[in-house]
This record gives sequence, structure tokens and C-alpha cells, in this order.
Amino acid sequence: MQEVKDITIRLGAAAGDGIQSAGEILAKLLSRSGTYISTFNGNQSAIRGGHVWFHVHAGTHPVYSMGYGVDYLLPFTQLAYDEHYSLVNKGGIIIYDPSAVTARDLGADISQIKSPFLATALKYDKYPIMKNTVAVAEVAALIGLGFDVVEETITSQFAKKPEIAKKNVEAAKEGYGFGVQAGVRKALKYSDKRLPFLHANYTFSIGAVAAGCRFYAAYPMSPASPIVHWMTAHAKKLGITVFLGEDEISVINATIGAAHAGARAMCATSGGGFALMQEAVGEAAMTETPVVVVNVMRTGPSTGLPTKTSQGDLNMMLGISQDDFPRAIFAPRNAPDAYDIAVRSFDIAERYQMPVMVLLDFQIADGGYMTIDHDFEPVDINRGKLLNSDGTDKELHNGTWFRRYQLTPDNISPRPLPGTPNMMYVAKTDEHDEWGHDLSDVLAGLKESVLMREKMQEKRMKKMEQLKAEMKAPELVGQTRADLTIVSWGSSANPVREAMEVMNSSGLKINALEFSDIYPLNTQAIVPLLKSAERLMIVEANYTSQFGGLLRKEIGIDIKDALLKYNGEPIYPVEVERMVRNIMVKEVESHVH
Amino acid sequence: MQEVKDITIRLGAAAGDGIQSAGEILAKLLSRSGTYISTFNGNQSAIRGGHVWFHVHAGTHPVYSMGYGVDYLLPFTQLAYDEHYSLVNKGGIIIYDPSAVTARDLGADISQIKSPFLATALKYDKYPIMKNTVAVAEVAALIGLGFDVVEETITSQFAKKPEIAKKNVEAAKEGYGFGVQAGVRKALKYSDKRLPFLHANYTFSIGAVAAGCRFYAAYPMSPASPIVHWMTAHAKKLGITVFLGEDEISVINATIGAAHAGARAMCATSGGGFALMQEAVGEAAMTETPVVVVNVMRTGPSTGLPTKTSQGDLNMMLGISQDDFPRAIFAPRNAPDAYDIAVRSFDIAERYQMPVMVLLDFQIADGGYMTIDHDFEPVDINRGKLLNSDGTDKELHNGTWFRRYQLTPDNISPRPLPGTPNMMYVAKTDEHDEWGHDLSDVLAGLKESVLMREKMQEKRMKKMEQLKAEMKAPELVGQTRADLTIVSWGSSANPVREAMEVMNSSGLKINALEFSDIYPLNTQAIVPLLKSAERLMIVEANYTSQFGGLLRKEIGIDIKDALLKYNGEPIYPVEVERMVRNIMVKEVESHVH
Amino acid sequence: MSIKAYESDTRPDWCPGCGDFGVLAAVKDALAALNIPPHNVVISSGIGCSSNFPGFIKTYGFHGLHGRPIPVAIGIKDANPNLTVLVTAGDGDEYGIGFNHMIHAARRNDDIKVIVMNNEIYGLTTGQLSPTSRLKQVTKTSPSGSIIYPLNPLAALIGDGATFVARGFSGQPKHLSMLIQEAIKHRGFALVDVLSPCVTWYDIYDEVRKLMYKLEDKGHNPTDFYAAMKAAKEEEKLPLGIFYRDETKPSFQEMLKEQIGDGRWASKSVTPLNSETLRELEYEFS
Amino acid sequence: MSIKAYESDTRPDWCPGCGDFGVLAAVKDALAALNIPPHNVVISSGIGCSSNFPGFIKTYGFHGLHGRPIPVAIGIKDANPNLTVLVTAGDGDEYGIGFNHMIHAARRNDDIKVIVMNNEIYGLTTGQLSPTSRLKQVTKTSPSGSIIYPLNPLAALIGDGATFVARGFSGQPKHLSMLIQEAIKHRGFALVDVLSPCVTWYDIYDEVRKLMYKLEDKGHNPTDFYAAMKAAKEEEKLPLGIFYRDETKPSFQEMLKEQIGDGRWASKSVTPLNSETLRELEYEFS
Ligand SMILES: Cc1ncc(C[n+]2csc(CCOP(=O)(O)OP(=O)(O)O)c2C)c(N)n1
Ligand SMILES: Cc1ncc(C[n+]2csc(CCOP(=O)(O)OP(=O)(O)O)c2C)c(N)n1
Ligand code: SF4
Ligand code: SF4
Ligand SMILES: [Mg+2]
Ligand SMILES: [Mg+2]
Repeated sequence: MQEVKDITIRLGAAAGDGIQSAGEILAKLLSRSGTYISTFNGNQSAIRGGHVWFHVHAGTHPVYSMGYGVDYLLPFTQLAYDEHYSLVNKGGIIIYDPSAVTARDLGADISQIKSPFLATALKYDKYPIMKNTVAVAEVAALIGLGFDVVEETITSQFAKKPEIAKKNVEAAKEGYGFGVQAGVRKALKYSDKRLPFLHANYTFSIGAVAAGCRFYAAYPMSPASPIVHWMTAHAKKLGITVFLGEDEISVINATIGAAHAGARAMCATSGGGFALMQEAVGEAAMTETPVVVVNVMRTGPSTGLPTKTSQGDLNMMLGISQDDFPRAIFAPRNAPDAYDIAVRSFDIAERYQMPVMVLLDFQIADGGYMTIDHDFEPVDINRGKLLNSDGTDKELHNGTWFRRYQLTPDNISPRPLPGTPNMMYVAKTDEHDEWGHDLSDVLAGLKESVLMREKMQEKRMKKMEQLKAEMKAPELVGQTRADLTIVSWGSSANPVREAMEVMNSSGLKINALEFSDIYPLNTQAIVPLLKSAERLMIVEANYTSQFGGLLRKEIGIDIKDALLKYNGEPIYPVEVERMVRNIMVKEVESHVH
Repeated sequence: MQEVKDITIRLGAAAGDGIQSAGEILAKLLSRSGTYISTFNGNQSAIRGGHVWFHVHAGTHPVYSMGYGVDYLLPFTQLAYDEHYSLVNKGGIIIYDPSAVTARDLGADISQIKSPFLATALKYDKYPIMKNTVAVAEVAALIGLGFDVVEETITSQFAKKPEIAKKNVEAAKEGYGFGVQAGVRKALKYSDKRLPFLHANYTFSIGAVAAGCRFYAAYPMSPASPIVHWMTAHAKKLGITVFLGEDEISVINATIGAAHAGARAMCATSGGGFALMQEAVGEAAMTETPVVVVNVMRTGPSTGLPTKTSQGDLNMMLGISQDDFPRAIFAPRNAPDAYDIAVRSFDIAERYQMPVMVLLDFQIADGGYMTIDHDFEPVDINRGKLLNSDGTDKELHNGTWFRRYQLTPDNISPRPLPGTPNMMYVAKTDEHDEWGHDLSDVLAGLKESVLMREKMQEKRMKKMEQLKAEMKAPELVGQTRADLTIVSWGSSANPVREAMEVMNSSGLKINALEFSDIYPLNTQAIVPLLKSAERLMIVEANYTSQFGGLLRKEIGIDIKDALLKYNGEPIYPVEVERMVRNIMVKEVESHVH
Repeated sequence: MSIKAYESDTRPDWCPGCGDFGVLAAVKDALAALNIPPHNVVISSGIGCSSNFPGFIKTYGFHGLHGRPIPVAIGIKDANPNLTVLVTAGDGDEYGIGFNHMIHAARRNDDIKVIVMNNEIYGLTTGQLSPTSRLKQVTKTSPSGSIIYPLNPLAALIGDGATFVARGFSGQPKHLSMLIQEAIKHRGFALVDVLSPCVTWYDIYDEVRKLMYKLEDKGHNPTDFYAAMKAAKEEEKLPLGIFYRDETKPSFQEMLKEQIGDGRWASKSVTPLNSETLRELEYEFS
Repeated sequence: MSIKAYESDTRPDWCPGCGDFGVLAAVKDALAALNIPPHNVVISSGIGCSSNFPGFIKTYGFHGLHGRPIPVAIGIKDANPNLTVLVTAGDGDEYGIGFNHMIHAARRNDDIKVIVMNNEIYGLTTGQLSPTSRLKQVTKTSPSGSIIYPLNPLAALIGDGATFVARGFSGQPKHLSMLIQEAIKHRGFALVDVLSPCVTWYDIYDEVRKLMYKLEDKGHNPTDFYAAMKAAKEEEKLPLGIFYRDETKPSFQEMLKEQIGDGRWASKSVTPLNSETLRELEYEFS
């Protein structure tokens, strides 16, 4: 037995074979044994058939991404074997059922264990589904977990069906036996600490409700659907109103309506649905209604690859809807980050009375769990200039209307809620004066209206300057001085972090700047960080380096070395490493010649 | 009488008073007298009441914009007087009816002529509408036009109602008499050449049909509506199929459908409608369907000022829809330009099989006519790789399907039309292989599919590199070497040109770079032009200098001196001049100290 | 409540004679009759002449996007069901670009009241075909006469399962006020289609006056689905009144209340979660 | 024409037992029976399990956006009316996000044939409420039972003025083929709603089998509007067949042909203008 710091396990089968829940059981086993995990779900836009896989990376320290290669491969189909065997690390193990899979000769560096998953499963049930249980239990033994945690996890998994639980435990026992027989291989140090694991769709949802959001609107779209599933599942308990719209346009407009009425309101979708929401984002900005809109990115353009990952929607968020208006854009790096950003999003939306956009992606949201190693803290709620009682301030009334769009030194106006006596106002998408009168109408083009329009556009846009100052600089991870600084944003931070740790432990000097506050960029804080870097590289999951483009545009820094992945697969740490070594070698070469 | 090179005339009244048609008659008078015109329509988003105005700039040489100040002001209401008198040039004239307007003391530099428009009109009709005729005829006399052209124009205007024509001619005669009495003031040199004048919505429409477009889809939206009015008015004669959709989403999808079936197809809208179309622009790019989509910009954000002008939608066009995909963006500078760009748009859309986006704006489209001083030429149509017969090429068939998305050296694939035997294919918004099979489905994530996805994204995106090379560099207007180069794009070119001519004739050395090919930028051609400039300034009608941002991002050039107008009013040459003089003075100052 | 309580400082910008004036008067009259304080009313509208309605009446308002006032209204009502939520918009807004929202709000029986100022034309954009424009109608987008059949929104809505469908005429503001009052009192979604002529682009005053009659005068039974459908399909004459009314179906908000509990409306419960609940939610996945 | 002529090389990715297989068989059968060559057919679809339809059958196809196959189909038909244009999509696609397009295509009487695979659920997105899901139905978005009334698309469409409305069952592909053939032969817009059960997320096979009957067996007269409406509103039993049919109204494309003239279809007339016409157009404004 070899005690290691992290291991990777991958299961592969056809859709409908239960591979995802097998993977989740594995993740639970490890999480209930004190280790940190990060998972990935290689699924397809089909309900049955095809090929899907599930990847678990577990470590004794926090792990963020896929790790390096595969230590344990469980291919349930020939296709799974053929697709993944080449990723198995030296010293790695493939466990397979010869009734389903014919192995190749992979040399001595890789062990291949034959186990009769199917036959064993069929001993306990007429359906083959329990072969997953057998296999997972075998892996549990191989990675040195005790059977007690296997039994406990399976029992709790089928808590509502004790008959089935029992059968599964028995099948597991046999599978575990196969593992024991083969002997424990790579193993981690385990404990009885039990760590929760979630993906960013869930942590963002929890963060939202933690921050007072009780209105959620959605139209299902992968990979954002888990949010609506979570919200509806918790609606009764937490008192969440869920609006299931007929399309994304109704979804965001209802969100705006709810926010107008005083709720903290949010909606989520993926790129195509977001494209439909754009007109209304401008509406929110113009009416100064605080809403939080989440876009969980997948591979595009257009329908693209609905179950694959990408960071290709940044340009869309930057260009949303017609003409200039204020907005904030965040991109949480991973599940723990998403909780904090959810909380901040609602405060910023309300304090600045503007739409806040959040970019998640398949990789960290629907596609991958990550261990959360701290308890979520209750939060304070800052609703900004929301007024709760009816005003008596003369300056704010003209007899009929409340001065909803008052020009103020900080460019933010007092906001009353419908239902409050004496504070009536009309929220306007037409350009308007301080009282909400149209400037588009019989006043349009008159000198005073032209001036007022100018002031209103300035009022709205200047909110950005203030906001800018409170947007966070990227987190600097790793040593302060390094030979290479890798810039990442949102989910691309994770593989970079893992690769960096590995590379630094092999003697390189690399650090990373991880952006999660995307727009407006806090230029003052960022410029020194970027300018002082010895050399820069950027990693993102799109074709044109959209974030690189934003940095060029806003900061004037052009990062030429870019790892751009756009095939829908997650970025692997090894790809980051390869690119870095490539750059470093060139560097050295150019110093030599 | 003073013979000048250009004059400006402005009429002001309430909506519904017929000021626009009075302005158009004036424009016709001048156009039928061999002069060049450029007009502007200061209207409102209300059907009656309020205040609207109409501005005519006429010259013996081509005029592009508003000119300088107002030479002749005709205020029909007190509000019109109060709003516009301060713009009247020294030596200018205000002609007004004292029954409606009380004049101020404006000193000796400005003549104010009292004329009984209303009383005269009421002599010939019980409605007051003919006061416009009286006034226009008076101006005609004041600018030295003969009565024959007035009579001819009015007669042709009411050709279908000879009774009314006659009354108007009589009223005009009286008005003309008032002018003769007052004496001709500033006048141009006239001829009997008759020049057509159109706005960019019309010239773009004519260009589209000239290039073979016979399918037009629309949902009305100011300031794009004149296109659908033109198309429906000419549908019978020219054989145009017009789809009047229930919303902008159906409009663009029908356009895509028509293009798929082989039509040259186009649709147009304004920013808010375009926001709704975005998802489908990605659809067009992914299915490689050639469509032309026009966005006639107005002041935003959101509903904003529907009848006012802006260049605020560039960022939206750059960021349309999810993930990276190819697109071309053009911004014609004015009406003559729009014809040429319409023609190029359809060719580029079909040759590259991608969506082409065109940005017009209120100022040059709905809002202002301009003289066209050349006959539109018939065009050649290049449909690129469109196949017209059924193929026999084995390489292009797999027995079932046509290889619609074939990977080719130039990244463009052969395109057959539905209805052709043996060439069946399915256009796909899901990622697909060369034969149009889904890669999102049971093939997703398999090694080969991942590779194929990569190639498909590259195929699409690399079309941009080729296209880049044929995008035009900005037109350099003025002398080659100058102390200051003014960058403009689309409609902002017009006031810059006028200001430049005036400034250069007063001894400054200024030239202009006018962009109409916006994206992708032909970097190779542009960089030397920008880099060799002594000093740069940019002029555009939005808050954040969106085009400046694009230049920073794509070319790395940051133009700090920017005239940004975002109040909805057109950019005046005098504003350009003011900014230039400001810069130049600072320049001189900094040289001195 | 006096009508004065709803008086705005903003003069409507409608053309003299526009039908929408009558609708404005009727809405004020209805609210006053029902004694609903102005601050408890929110009026959501789209874009169009008719959609300029909020601001001409002193209540809360949301003057949003073309075609989207219904979802905005639903969001408001879901978040705070104590408010009376009206939608006031045009035929283009509601039967064209926004009709799907109405169809689905009607089937959900969302407790909002939609008043459509139907002038059979796009007024604000200067007179193009609307979904209710007639075959052969000459407009700016049908210069040789329309070749598009008109939508019958009432029949479609009744078929769809709407629980309250009525039609009024802007020239009869008292009758219209009655219809609006019944709509507000109704349990759930209500559509009040109002023939509100556009004197500038398509004046149908005379025609309406000639053809109209009141359903209630003919003994119409609004709980009879087929009678309602027949009235909606009538082509020779123009029935006004309540076509269909079903008070047996709970509204969406009633059912929502049952689900999340009374008082837990989203607008009232902007409160943080405590650590215990947070821990529970976090550890659901472990 | 033999059914083989429509055979694709792509095996449907539907779950074994999915209703959509029956629809695929029926469409092929109908096209073969009517002798329409595969290259003259274009099938437009949206996004959903059902929308994967094109590609499983060898005809031209456009697999577009969720909810938008109808406008794409109209564009195709307008540009080239010689093509037979079908829409194949799901209940989410067509009755939810895309229903407004259907309503307006129906009223325009656009000559396209819409086949909706109605499984009362969102299949591809793993089982959420669809517009035709029932009250109390438990789905991923209604874990404690739906509180949203279902849409009755047939009644809504009949009310709206659709000229052909039918319902079939994927378990009866021959009968379904007959309905599709009639739809294709119909003069204008046709909706064929097909109960096409989702065996994975919401299996209604047994229920349909138990409740169904054929309208034609009961002497139903599809030209009778009220009989059609009654059938569409039936709740106890499940009628299949042609609910409503009106062959008296010309389709939009027939009227278009009258307007622009035959043969001047947009797909056939991609031709430049000559200088004379250009000059004329240019000088209209002068
Ligand atoms: C997305 C979008 N598309 C188009 C428009 C342009 N538009 C404004 S009002 C209107 C139609 C108004 O007609 P209707 O709703 O019947 O109102 P009316 O003016 O007749 O009262 C249109 C098409 C818009 N504002 N937004
Ligand atoms: C704009 C947009 N919103 C949401 C989705 C996600 N989506 C894909 S298929 C689907 C629903 C499918 O349901 P249905 O149309 O009934 O088809 P089925 O799978 O049941 O056959 C949804 C919501 C999408 N692709 N695009
Ligand atoms: S244009 Fe028509 S609808 Fe609009 S305000 Fe005037 S009369 Fe009313
Ligand atoms: S999930 Fe349902 S609808 Fe989709 S293929 Fe499977 S059975 Fe058919
Ligand atoms: Mg209208
Ligand atoms: Mg479905």
C-alpha cells in the first residue's frame, strides 16, 4: 500500500446506467472519510445510451480540479475502456468486468483487475444496476476505506427503501471482498470528519436565500436547471416563491416585477436563455431595479454542446442590450466562492439599484462537486437606499409623485416600495426626469430635457465609478514574486491552482491571479498587480480569449501567452503545466541564444 | 443679396402640425434646384402636440450634416421660437407669425420678419394647415428660388388632389410675395439639375433589393420602420415577400428560414428588438446561414428616447449571444454609403455563410435625408459556394446525407438548397460533424467528437481571418499629413467632415479617418493609418466611447481625446470644431511651457 | 374614495379624441368605486400610446418593455399579493408580441387584471398592422390591404381556460368601469378587452357605435362556456360585457399561499437565514 | 414512394419505448403514402428529445432553437412554397416558449404542418413541468405537486381560428399517419397534437390507451366549430382524430402569390435590378 496525497477515480458507462449516482456514492464515501473532493460529470445531451463518465479527485488537502490522470479506472463498457485507458497513470489500476470489456495489453505499469460486477449484481437482483454498487465497493477497498463507511453510505442512500438497501449492502460486501483480495493500492489518510460537498449552483442558491432572496424565477435550461430544482425542493421549507415562466423573457420580467415590489429576486439560465433576457437587463438598469441574473455557461455557440463546459459568454455579458448602462459582473471560481458572491450580489444590486450578472459554468455548477470546508455564515443584509416608511421629506414630493430618480451626490436615489402611502412613482424604461416623467414624449428634444437626459445617463453610468472601487482585486495565490503569473477568471482558476502547486513543488516559481470580480474592473488595484508581474499567461475556456480582450480594453495589457480551450472538455492541470513548461523553455532558449 | 455656399433653414412647431412635410417640401425645392441637401428631423415619441422641428442644410457642394447654426428660422409656436432663436447665425433671419409668436429683442444682427401665415392660410381653407405652405413659399423667396419651382413642387406634391394643389399654390403665391417684399437674403447658386435625396433606411433597402434580396421580415420599431414601409410599398412591383412577424424573434427566425430555403433575406429593427434577436444570430452563425440584420440605433438604454439618435449599440453587436462565433459588422456613414454596404452585405453573408450585422442610426436613417449625387449602379451577385444542381461528387455524399459542413481549406462549405435531389442535410444549432450529425448527443465527449468540435469551432472562427483581409480600411478624408486626425465611424463621420472642411479652410491641418467596416477590423490596413497620425481624436455618439474601446482591444491604440455625445441630439460640426480648437490650444500651450 | 385621489400632474399625451381617455376615466372610476387606495395599486404597462397610461393616474406604476407588462405584473403580485395589480396596454403589446404571456397567465389564473386598449392598429409607431387589424385593412404595412387574418383574442383566451373575459368600449366609460370592477373582484386572471379607437390612424368609433350591444341585455349567461364562445365568435354585431366568468378555480396566488404559507411573501421576508438552517442546507450534500 | 426512401443513417437517440418512435414511423408512412420525394420536404424543429427528429429521417431539415421552429418553417415556406414544410417538436417547445408563434401562424393560416410530440413533460432537460403537465403532477420542478393549471392547446388554437386541428397517439402510427396525411393535404396551417409518452419521466401509455377513442367512430363533424370545441374540452375521455377542419380559407401563401405573382418566390428571384428600375426607385424621392 502506498499512502498518497491525492487520488483520482473515473467511472465510465452509458447514460441511464446509473454512473452518476455511483459516482456520487463514491464522492460521499470519501467525504465521509475526511478527504477533500472535486468531481466532474462527463455527460451527454441524451437521456439513455451513449457514453458518460464520472471523475472523482480526492485529497488530504483541498483539491480544486481534476487532478493528474486517472489512478483508478472503472470502465463498465468497452467504449468506456477505449476512451479512457490512455489516461491511466503509471501505477494505476483498471478494474473491469470481462463479461463487458475486453482489455488491451497496457504493459506492466498498469494493473488490470478482472471482477465479475454483473454476475455478482444479478445474484441479488434481476436488474443489472447493482453492478455499480459492486464496483464502487471494490474501489473502496482498493483505496483503503473501511467497509463500515461503505455500508453506512449505502444504507443512508436507500434510507427510504430498506429492502433495496439490504440487497445493495450484500452486493457491496462481495465487491469489497474483491478489492480486499486484490490488496489496497494507492490510499489516502482518512479520518471520521464528514465534509459536505456541493456544486456552485447549490452554493449560489444557498447564498441567495441566506441573503434574503425569496423569489426565484426560471425556465429550465442545462446546466442551470439544478438551481430551479433546489429552489422548488426547498420552497415549502424556506418559503420561496418560484415562478416557472413560459420562457426566459417572462422569467426575467417577473424577477424585475418582484424586485420592484420589494423582494430580493433572482433568476438563472444558460447562454441561449440569457440571450433572450437581454432586453430586460437594460430595463432593470433603466428603471434602477435591483435584480440578480445568473448565466450558467455551456459550450456554444447556439445550442452547441448543452452538457459541456465553456467560458464563452463574457462578451455577451459585457455587451448586453442596447446603449450604455451600468451592470456588475461576477464569476465565482468554484462552489465555496459562489456562496460569498451570491451574498455580495444581492447587496450590490440593491445598494446600486442595478442588475448584477453572475457567470457560472458547467464545470463548477452542474458538472462538478467540490468540498466546502467551512460552515456558511449568516449574513447581514444591506438594502441601500430602500425606504420603508412613507416619506414626509418635502424635497422628495411634488404633490403627486415621489422623486424616485432624484439626482444625488452619490448618484443613487431613494427607493420606496409599492404599497407605501404617499410615495407613488412610475418606474420608467423611457428616459425620464427625477419624478419619472417621460422625456421621450412631448418634452423630448427641448433644451431642458436634453440636459436632464444627459444628467440621467451620467447618474446611471457614474454608479459604475463608485462600484469599481469596491470590486475586489484578483486573489494572488502562491508566492508574491514569481517568474510567471497565470491569470485566470471564474472556473479556470481551479486547474491553474492545482497545476501551480505541482509545478512549484517541482521547483518552478509560479503564482496566479484569480479574478472573480469581472466588471467593472477595479483598475487601480489591478494595474499594479499585472504590471509588476515578471511574465503573464492567461487561461480561459473560449476561442478568442474574451477576458484577455477585456484586460486589453480596460487596462491596456495584452497577454500573449494564452491557454484557450474550446472543445467543451474541462481544462486539466496537466494542460496548464504543459503550456507553462513550453513558455519557460522558450524563455530559457531565448536567453541562451 | 448675398450669394453663399450653404444655408441652413429650420422649422419648428407641434407634432401633428405638418412640419415634417413642410420640411420635405423645402428639401424638394432645393433638390430640384440643383443644390445638395442634408436634413434632420427633430421629432418626438408622441403623435400630436409637444414640439418638433425640421432642419435643412443646403449647399452648392455636397453637405453631410447640420451645417453651422441657423440662417432662416421659422418658428410656428412660441416654444419653437424660444427653443431655437439662440441658434440663429449673425445675419440670420427669423420669419414668424405674430399671431402665434412674440419675438424677443435679438439685436441688430438678426432680422425678424413678421408674416401673417395663419391669416393667409385661412383665406384658402378652414383648417390652418396651409400656413406651412405660406411660410415655406416665403422662405423660398428669401433664399432666391423662383416661384416656378415652388408651384411645380406643390403641384406634384398634391398630384392626386388637384383641388388642394390649387389652393396651396394660391396660398404659396401670397407667401412668396411676402418674401419678395422682404428681399432676397442669403442665397445659393441654383440650377435646374434635380438631385434625389433619401435617407439611409431607403438607400439600404434599395441596395438590398438591387442585390437580389426579395425576402424582408419586420416588426415595426422606430427608427427602423421606414424600411418595412418601403418594402411593403414596393412589394407588388418588385416581387418582395414581406413577413410581418408577431415579434422580433419570429422575424429573425423567418429570415433565417427564408435564407435556408435560398432567398437573400434580411430583417431590421432597433436596439430593443435586436436584443430579442440575439439568440437567433448565434443560430445563423452555427447553421452557417447567410442573413443580413440591420439595427437602426436610437437613444437608450432600454426604451430610452425612441426618436432620438445614438451610436450606443456597438458593444451589443460585438457581444451578441453566447460563445464565440463569426459575424461581420458594418456601419454606413450616410445614405449613399448605405447602398454600397447593402450590396456588399449580401455578398459577404453568402460567401462566408454567416450573419452580417449593419448599424444605422436615427440621424442618417429615419432622421435625415441626404442628396445622392450619382445613379445607383446595377450590381453583380456572388453567391459563394451555393450549389444549384444536385451533386454527384462522391466525396460530398455518405449515401444518406450531403456533407454540408465539410472542412475545407478556406473553411467554407458547399451549400445546397432544399428541394434539390440527393443533397439532403440538416442544418444544426447543436455542434455537429461534417455531415450534420449531432456531437452533443450520444457522441458528446468521445475523443473523436471532441476533436471534431475543435475543428468545427476553428472552421467557423477562421472565416473571420479571411474576411478581415477584405474589410475596408477607413476612408482617409482630407490631406494625407495633418496635425490632427479625427476618427469617426458610421454617422459621426458627417459632422466631422463638415467641421474639418471649415477648419481647414481657416488654416488648420486636420484630416479624418472614417470607419464604415467595423468588425472584424482589417488590422493590417488600419494600424499604419492610426500609428502614423500626428495626434488622434475620436467622435462618437455614446457615453463610453464604444468604438474607441474596440480600437483599444483590437489594435492597442487608446484615443484619449474623445467627443462623446449621448443626449440624443445629433452631433453638430460646431461641437467638433470646439473640441478640436480646445485640443489644439492645449497642444500649443504645452509646447509653449 | 374620490376620483380626485388618482389625479396625476401629467396631462395625457394622447391625440384629442383618442379612445384611451375613456379608459383612463373608467379605471379611475372603478378604483374609486372599490375604494382601493392609490398606493395599493400598481399598474404595469408596455410600450405604445396606450401603455403611456401609468403616470396619467396617481398610483404606483411600472412602464416597462413592449409586450412584457404581464410577467412584470405577475412578479409584483407574487411578491406582494396585497397589491391590486393591473396591466394596461395595447393590442400590439398584448395580442401580438406579448400574447404568450397572457395565454400562460390566464391558464395559471394569475391574479392580475389585464386591460387591453384595442384599437386594431399600432398607434405609437404611426399606424401599422396589429394582430387585430382586419383582412384588407390598409395600413402603413399593408398598403394594398392586409392579407393576414385577424386574431380573435377573446375566443383564444376562452378556449385557453381563462376565467374572466370581458369586452368594453372606451366610449362607454361607466359600463367599462363596471367591467373593470368585476375584473378586480374576480378570483384570478381577468382580461378586459376595450375597443378604444385611434382617431389618427384607424378610427372605428362609428362602426363600434353602430354594431355594439350589451350581452347583459340579451340574457347572456357568462358561466356558460359555449355561450361565451359564441359571443366571442360573433361577427355581425359587437357584443360588450362579460363574456365568460368562472369563480370556481382558485388563483395561482391562492395556491401559492397554501404552499409557502401566508405572510411569507417574497417582499415581506427579505431576512437572513440563521446558522442552523444554513448548516442543514449545507450538509444535505455530504 | 417507399418508406425506405426516408431512411436515415442515424439511429434515434430516444429511450427504448419512447413515444417519438411511433411518430417517426407515422411521418415516414404519411410522406410515402403521399408520394412526396424526400428532397421536397423540409422538417424544422426546436430543442428537446422530440426535436431531434430531423436527421432521423432523410429529408432536408433545420434543427434550430428551442421554441422557434415555426417561424423558421414559415420563412422556408414563404421563400419556396413548392416545399412541404413540417414542424416536429415537443410540448415545451411549441405550447410553452413557442406557443405565440403557433397562435399567429394559425391565424395567418400559414401553410405549414405542425406535429407536436406532447408528452406533458420536458424530456430532454430531465423531467420538469411542461405547459401540458397536470395540476398536482409531481416533477422536478413541482416536487410537492404542480399548482399550475395545464394549457389546453387544442381549445386555444380552435378558438384562435386555426383551420386544422387534430390529435393522434404515437401508439397508433397508422391512424397518426392518416392524420398527418390529411394535415399535409389541408389548405394552410395544421396542428397535429400527438400524445407521445415519455417512458422515462412521465409514462402515460396506460392512461392514453384506457381513455382514448376515435372521433370518426362517433360521427364527429370536423367542420362544426362547437363540436370541435366540445371535443377539445373533453376531460373524461381522450378523443383522437380530426377535431376541426376548415377548407374554405385561403392560406397565407395563396394570398401572397396573388400579391407578388406566381413564380416570384424569394428563393427563385435572387436577381439584380436593372438600371432603369434603380433610377426609378432612386428618383422617387426628389
Ligand atoms: C421590442 C420592441 N419592439 C418594437 C417596439 C416598437 N413599438 C413601440 S409601441 C409598438 C406598438 C404599439 O401598438 P399597441 O400596443 O397596439 O399600442 P397603441 O400605440 O396602439 O396604443 C411598437 C411595435 C418596441 N418598443 N420594442
Ligand atoms: C432558450 C432555451 N431555453 C431553454 C432551453 C432548454 N431546453 C431544451 S429542451 C427543453 C424542453 C424540452 O421539452 P419539450 O419541448 O416538451 O421536448 P421533449 O424533450 O419533452 O420531447 C428545454 C427547456 C433551451 N435549449 N433554449
Ligand atoms: S395615435 Fe391613435 S392611439 Fe395614439 S394617442 Fe393618437 S389616437 Fe390615440
Ligand atoms: S426522456 Fe422521455 S421523451 Fe426523451 S427520449 Fe426518453 S422517453 Fe423519450
Ligand atoms: Mg394598438
Ligand atoms: Mg415534452
